[in-house]
Parts: sequence; structure tokens; C-alpha cells
Amino acid sequence: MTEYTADEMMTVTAARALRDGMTCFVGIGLPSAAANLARARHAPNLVLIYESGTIGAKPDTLPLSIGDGILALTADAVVSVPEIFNYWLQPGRIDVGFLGAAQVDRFGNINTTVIGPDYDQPKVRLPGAGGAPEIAASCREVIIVLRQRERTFVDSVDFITSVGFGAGPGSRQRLGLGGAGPQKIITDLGVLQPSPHTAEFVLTGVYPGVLVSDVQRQTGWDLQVSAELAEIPAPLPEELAALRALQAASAEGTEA
Amino acid sequence: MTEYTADEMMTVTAARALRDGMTCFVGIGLPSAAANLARARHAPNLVLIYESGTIGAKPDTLPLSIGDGILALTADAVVSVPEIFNYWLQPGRIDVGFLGAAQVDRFGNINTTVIGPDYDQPKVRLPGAGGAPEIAASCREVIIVLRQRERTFVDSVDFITSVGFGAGPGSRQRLGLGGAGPQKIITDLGVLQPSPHTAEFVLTGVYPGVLVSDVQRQTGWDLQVSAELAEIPAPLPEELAALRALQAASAEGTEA
Amino acid sequence: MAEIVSLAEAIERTVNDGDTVAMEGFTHLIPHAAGHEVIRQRRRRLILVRMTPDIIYDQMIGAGCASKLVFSWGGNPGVGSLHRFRDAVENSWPAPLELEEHSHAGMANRYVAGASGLPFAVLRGYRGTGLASRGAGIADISCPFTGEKLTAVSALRPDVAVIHAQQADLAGNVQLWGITGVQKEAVLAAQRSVVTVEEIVDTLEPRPGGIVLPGWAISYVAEAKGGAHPSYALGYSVRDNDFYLAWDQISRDRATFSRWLDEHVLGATPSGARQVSSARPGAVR
Amino acid sequence: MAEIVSLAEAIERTVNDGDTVAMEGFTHLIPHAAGHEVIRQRRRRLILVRMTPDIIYDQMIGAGCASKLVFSWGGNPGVGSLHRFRDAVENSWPAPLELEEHSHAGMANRYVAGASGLPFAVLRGYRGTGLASRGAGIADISCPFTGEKLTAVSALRPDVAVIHAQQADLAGNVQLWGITGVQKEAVLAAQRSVVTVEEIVDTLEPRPGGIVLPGWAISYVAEAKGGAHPSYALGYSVRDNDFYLAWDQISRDRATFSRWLDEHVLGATPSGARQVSSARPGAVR
Repeated sequence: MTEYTADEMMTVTAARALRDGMTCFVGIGLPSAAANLARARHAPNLVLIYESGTIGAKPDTLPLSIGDGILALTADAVVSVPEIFNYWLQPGRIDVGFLGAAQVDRFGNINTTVIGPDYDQPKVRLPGAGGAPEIAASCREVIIVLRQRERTFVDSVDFITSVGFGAGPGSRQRLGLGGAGPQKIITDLGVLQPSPHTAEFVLTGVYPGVLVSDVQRQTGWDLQVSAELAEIPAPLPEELAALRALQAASAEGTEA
Repeated sequence: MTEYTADEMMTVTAARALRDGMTCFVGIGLPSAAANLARARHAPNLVLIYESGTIGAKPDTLPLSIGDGILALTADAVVSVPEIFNYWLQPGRIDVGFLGAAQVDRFGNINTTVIGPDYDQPKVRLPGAGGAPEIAASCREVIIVLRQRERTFVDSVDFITSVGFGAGPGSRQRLGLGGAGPQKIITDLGVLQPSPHTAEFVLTGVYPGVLVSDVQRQTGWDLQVSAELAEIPAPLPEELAALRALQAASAEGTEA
Repeated sequence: MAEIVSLAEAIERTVNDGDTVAMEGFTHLIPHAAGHEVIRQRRRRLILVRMTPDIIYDQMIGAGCASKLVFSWGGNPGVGSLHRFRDAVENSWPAPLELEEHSHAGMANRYVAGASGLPFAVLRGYRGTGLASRGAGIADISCPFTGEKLTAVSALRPDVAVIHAQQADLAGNVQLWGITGVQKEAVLAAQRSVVTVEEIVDTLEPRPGGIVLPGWAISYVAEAKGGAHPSYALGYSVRDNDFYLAWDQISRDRATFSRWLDEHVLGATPSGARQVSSARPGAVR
Repeated sequence: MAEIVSLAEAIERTVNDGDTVAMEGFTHLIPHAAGHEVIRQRRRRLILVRMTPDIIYDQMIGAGCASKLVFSWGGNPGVGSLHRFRDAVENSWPAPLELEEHSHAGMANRYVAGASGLPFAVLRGYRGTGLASRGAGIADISCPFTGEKLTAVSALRPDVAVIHAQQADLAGNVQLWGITGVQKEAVLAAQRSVVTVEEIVDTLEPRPGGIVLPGWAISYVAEAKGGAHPSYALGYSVRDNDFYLAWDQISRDRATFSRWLDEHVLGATPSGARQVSSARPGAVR
């Protein structure tokens, strides 16, 4: 069996979550790698949308910023930043949005603003919201991707930058948020999904060799385990080969 | 002296009202002829803006619609219809707007909607508002152009499609209208301008051979005459030649 | 993903009696062939939406397709009145026509709101006009920061939007260029959409001034060469100004209009291309 | 009509201490040369506005130009933190930095409102977030037609907007293409504007995807070849990804940053072109 890294496992798992023909709002880093891996393999008609305004970008290397020239040059359409948010994201046209996080809580609320209880005296000042609040509100569904650690999977986030399920069931409806909210948190240990009853994220899948107790130890709330807990298959050699080819191509692109 | 028609006199007078470098929101017909005449003669840098979204159009023939291909092909920029109204007209970027009318009243309010007292049972159903209400509201100043007849120059319009000075002094401020309002009504008999005190249009200029009493007879209100009433000079041969050349070129354009 | 079908099929699958239908194109790229197909399919009680209901809606109103018109300027551009529109409003022929009347800026912003998934848009407009006091879909709104009074207009969300464009590719991506008006907003505001095109090409080549609507945001694409006539498609055809002039005569009385309709629309094949040439004024009288 | 002047003159004539300054460019076409000129002219107490205050604002903040930042995402794209921004927020070095924090959608709509001459814009956004409860310029608003609760954001109306574009012509008309971001809105929202360009050409040739800002809507145009570096100008340069990586090291401590600033900005000539090559990471350490 081929060796692979935890990040590769995460990326492959995220790629598998995308179906052909979907429209996908992509950020840079792991989400972009996952989306492009899906496009290279099982979802050739996946439509990649970047907040820079590129719709239907078809990069053959992994872009290093959301505004790389390759995105504009390969897109079906390039629109302004106001348009991408107002005409394309806001009305709920986009099937799935990928979000990262510095902290995520049991209801899938995301913090990318400040670490520490006092906004004005932050322990760590993070980059802030970017496109995330409206991606979280308006994409038909959201997939959150981040490494699972006790300090990032917290009972309650220090600051709600982007709303998952708010305070629990019914919150999204009360707030008038159009999309279904986060349907998966894909980590380096496994996959969490929201309980339909409590809206709390529970463990539904683990990677080969990962113990449930490992995942629970890295979670800041009392992580429940689904009755249908699955072991997620390791990356196929073809998946790994495709991902590594993409990454090699983009490393080359940088040198050039 | 060269013979000329009343429409030619009107067009030349309207053209003279435009200064070089101005930005001008143009409708089809006489305003377009006037603006292009000005551009051909004393105002080569006049910026013509049509509501079809063409900014800086430089037609060498008179377009027959506000969306002729020649406008798009010669424009500095072509923008969407929402953009022309929102980004360009609404903020007050445009110096002067030309408006026609079916009826105009003593305060320069314009009707292009219905003739008759009952909107639902109109004597004549007119085309309606088009871009006029916002041109009237937001251009830095407005020039109204129409033939002067008793039935069109009325004491009070049947329907206010576009606001001039509303009910008189202070109305525009109370309504929050950004532009200065109509500064001239150019007719086939002469020119009317608003009194700074009453906001009522008074006769400030007559064409050669036109008597003040002729103009008053064709006005549905008790038309006052400015103390500085001027005789407006007849079209210069060069003005007529330029106007006729434009019109000949556009007639040819239609044949082709 | 847009399905590429015939024009007749596209209209059959999208336009039902009673639907709210927006056919857009600002002077340029007016979807006349599609309008004729709606007439041929004898759709009734349509709520027709269009900033400039010119000849195309004059024909549809005269043919009895419409019960209501939502619009901002109803004239024959550069020529004069729309006689069928006036006859409907002034004399209820062939049927009464309810009006919902706006300004261009208001209509454009109503489409923008629809395309943006918002229930309303805000503009500086209408204040002091008769439109404001009459208008459905017009209301005062105050700025929550400055207190300033502005105007809100309600979103347009047509059941169907129909536009004409120069090109589509095999995946149904559409490109239009030249004066692009409010067509993108109309398509994005609507539940369903039909785009007729001058031609279907293998691959769209990006054009200066071109806008591209991705195929996944469109319901149906149909080829209709010359489908904008007497309007034009930049790069493919020129505006038939003579037809606009001739229309004034054709449409002036009911009998002449009805004969024209029988001969050039109802009796024509459902192809945008062919009926265009026979509809030229030379053939009319 | 835009006046064509040197970059130093353009900044001198437009940017005053205490001004609200928006320098825009979304990854592409970031006006770095203009930012360096503001640093060289030692402007102070600026309210800096920008959706993505990346390296350019990290430099300006570290150089002490800013007292407040209005923004939606403050990171080094694809790399990590902005250390000068964090040092200002976390430790008030070199000066305290007040924050006015929004989302991208909110900032984009604030520019749209500014460009449209409206005091606010409406969007679906912020609801349930910490931004809404903190945010200056964020308020609830109800739809006057449906009663639905939405969010209003106040307009941005900077004193000065600065952007970088590929080309201007001799009349000061500007064309940019590729990813065009929010630059048109920023220029139209501002009282005054500066556009730096890769080159001044006799006539602009319309490009696919190009947008043109007419010269009469711009205050000053200045040539600054390479003026986007380490960002890029499509068709002229590529993004210097290595510099973004190197910046993480350069900016991490105050002394290294200050040396870099002295050498590559304060000690450089006021030409966008020359300082670009010397600022390449190879030359840095």
C-alpha cells in the first residue's frame, strides 16, 4: 500500500465529497487542491468558482492565490467582485462552498477573526472574514476543512465569523440563512457530520488506523459517535498519483 | 441669408447650449442631432452618453435608435443598463441631460405618460417614463426640447412623469433631487428659462422673426417675459452645413 | 446545464399560460423569433415584462397573449406610438391590458434585485413623480445610517426570461457583445430561461465587450439565425430601420395588423431564420 | 479629464494626512508602487480601506502611515499572517490601529453604494455573526414589500482611490483586464482618484474581459511600469509568489522590516519600475 500524509488523506476525502456537475466555491490551499483533484478524476464538469470573480476556472496547476492569472485565463467568465457575491453566491446558485477555520464549534460555527475573549485585545489577530460569512450563509451546503486539534475544535468559538448552525436547531431559519449550512467537517482524522436532531457535529467516519478515542481527545467538546461510524478508505493509488501530479505541476509553475 | 427650418433653429440652439468637455446624456431625435452637431463644431470633446450603456460614443452619422451598433462600436466604454443608471447617472456625474416631453408645465415638470385626467382611461396613452425621471433628478442640469404649442405648454401637466421644479421653489430640495433641474426649454419659437425667484419658466430669447405675442399665444400659462429678452441669432451657414451633413450621412447610413 | 433544443421546444417547455415572461434586449438583440414562437403557441394571459416593449410586445399584445404589461417605455423607437399597445390600453382590444409602470432605472434595479436574490433594490428615483403615487412595487425607504429618504423597488422574478445572443457553445455557454443591456440580470432573475442564438459554435472565443453566461445558469439554448430581426445582432446583422418605420403602418389598424400576423407569424414555420426575410417591409404591402 | 503626471505628483496632489484612502486590486493589479510613494511622502493618520490588506498595507501600516484599517481579510494570501498588521493590532506598533471589519460581500457592496451615489447597500449577510454586533456601518433593514429582515451596509466614499491598470491612452482613459475586482467601484466611489498604469499608449485597443474607465472619471494617471509587483498585471508580468513567501520572513520582526523599508522603499527613487527589481527576494537577504 502506498504511503500518504494526513493532508493527502484530507484532500482526497474532500475531493470525494464533490459530485460531477456541481458548482463549487473554492478557497486557496486544501479546498482548491481537493476541487481540482475531483475535476481531474471523477468530476470533470465540476464548476470552480473563486471569489476573485472567475467562474468555471480550469487551472491545470494549483493556483497559489485566488486571483492567479491561470484562473482568469481558463475561466468561462470573469466577473467583478461585487457581481460574484451579489449575482452568483447570494441567490443560492452555488452548490457547495469550502471553508477553512481557525476554530470551529460543536454547531459548525467558524471563527477566523480573533483568538481570545476580547476582540480589542486579541491573543491572536487572525485575517478576518473574507468571503466566508456569505459562503456559509448562501451556498446550498458547506464543507469545512481543517486539522482536528483540541484548541481548534472548541465548545464555543471566541468570535462567530461565519454561522454554521448558530445556537442549534432552527437558528439558520430564524436568521434567514438560505443554504443548508455545514454538512461535513473533514479533518486529518476523519469526518464529522451534523446530527439531524441536535445540529451538533458527530463523528461519522475515521481514517484507516485512527481510533475514535484519538478523535475525541482532539475535540474540545464531548464528541458523539454515529451509530453508523464508517472507516473511510485510504487514498487509492490513482487518487494519490493525480493529487501529486497536480502539486508537482504547480510547484513547477512557481519556478517558471 | 440661408433658409432654415424651425427644427434646424431649435437644433442649432440646443447645440449651442453645450460646452466642450461636458458630459451629456442624450436621447434619440433632436437631442442626438444637437449633441452631435456640437461635437462636430465647437465641442469636439463633448462626451455623449446614451442610456443603452454607451459612454463616449462618437457616431459619424445620427443614430436612429439609442442602441445602434455605431454607438457601441465608437464608444470609449459600453456598460450594462443597470450600470449606466446606477454608477453614471445617479451619482450626478453627468453635466447635462436632454429631455423631450408631450406636455411641460410652468415649473418645467414633464409628462410623457398619459394625456387626460384619468390614468386608467387615458385620452392618449404615451410611451411612458423611460430614463427621463432619473435624468431629470440626477443630471447636473436638464435642457428640455420640444415644439411650443398651447396644448403642450400647459399650466399643469396631466401626469408628472419627470420632476422639474415640482410645485415651485424648494420642491427639488424637499424631494432630495440631486441636480439643478431644467435650466432651459428650447422650442421652435425661442428659449425659456426658470426665474430664480419663482422657478417659473419665463421667455428669455426669441428667434429671428418671432414675436413675443406669438410665443405667448402658444403657451398655456401667462408667460412672463424676461427684462433681458434676447434675439437669438439665426443659424450660421457653417452650423447649417454641419447639421445637414450629419443628417445626410445618417440618411445614407439607413439606405446601406 | 443548458439543454440545446429547437426554439419551438424551448418555448413549449418554459412558457405556460399565465406565466410572467421577460423578453429582454435593449434595442440590440431583441428576441423577436422567440416572441413569434410564443404567439404561434397561442399562449394567453401572460404577464409581459420588458423595459422597452417595442415592436415585439406590440405584436404579442395585438395577438392576444398578454393580460398585463410591466414596463418603463412603450414606444416604437425613433418612430412614434405602439398602436397595438395603445389600442389595448385605450380600447381593450383584443383584451384589456393592465399596466405596471416604472422608470428605466427602476426596472433595471428590479432585475438587479431579482438576479441578486434580494426582495428589493434601492435607488434615487421616482420622488415627486406620478409613478411613485401609482406604482405597484415602489415604496419609500430610509437610510438606517443617514436617515435620508430613498426609493425601494420590488424585485422582478419572472417565471421565464428569454433573450437573444450571438453565440452559444456546445455546452450551452452563451456569449453576447455590443450593447448588452439588462439581459444577464433578466436571465439570473428568472426561474427558467431561454437563450436564442445566431449560431452554435464549438468553442466561444472571448470578445471585447463580451459577457458570458455559463450554461449551468441557463435552462434552454436554441439556434435562431436572424432571430433578432428587425432588431440586430452586432457582428451578424444590422438594424432594419425600415421595418420599424413600416411597422407604424402595419400596426395602425386592426385588420392590417391581423393580416400581417396571419401571414408572417401564425402561418410561418417555427424557424426564426425564414420568417425574417419574409417579414421585410417590401413583402408587406 | 484625467491629468497625466508622475507618480510622485499624483500622490502629492491627492493624498493628505488624515485622508481615507482606498487602494484596491484583488490579488491582481495591486498598486504597490503607489503605496510605496505614499510611504516615501510620509503620510500619516490615514484611514486605509481595502478588502484584502495584504503585503501593500502591511508595509504601509508598518511604516506608520495608518491610524485605522477598514477591511475584510487581512492575511498574506496562501502564506499566512500579516506580521506588521498583527503587531499594530496586538501591540500598537508603530502606532495603534483601529479596525472597522467587514466581510468581502459587505465591503464590495459598500463600494457599490459609494459608486452609485447611495448612502447604503442591502445584502443577505452578517446575520448571526459577531461582525454584525460589532460593526460600524452594519444595520438591520426590512424589506418594505415582504417584511423580510436583511442587512444594510453604509457606503464607502474614500477621499482617494488608487488602482493599478495595464494601460491608459493619452486622454487618460484607462483599460484593465483579467481579474478586475472592485477597482471600478473604488474609483467611482472616491472623491479623487489615481490610476497607475504599466504603459501609456496612443489608443486603447478593446480587449476581451477589459473594462474601460473614461478619463473624465479619473483625477490623475501616472505611468508605473511594474507598479503592481509582487502582484501582477495580466499580459505584462506574473505574480512573484516567492516574494510573498519571502515577505513572511522580512516582516516577522521589526528590525528586519525597518531595514527592508529603508533600503527598498524610503531609499528608492520614486519610480515604480526601478524599485521593483531591487525588491526581489534574491536581493533581500
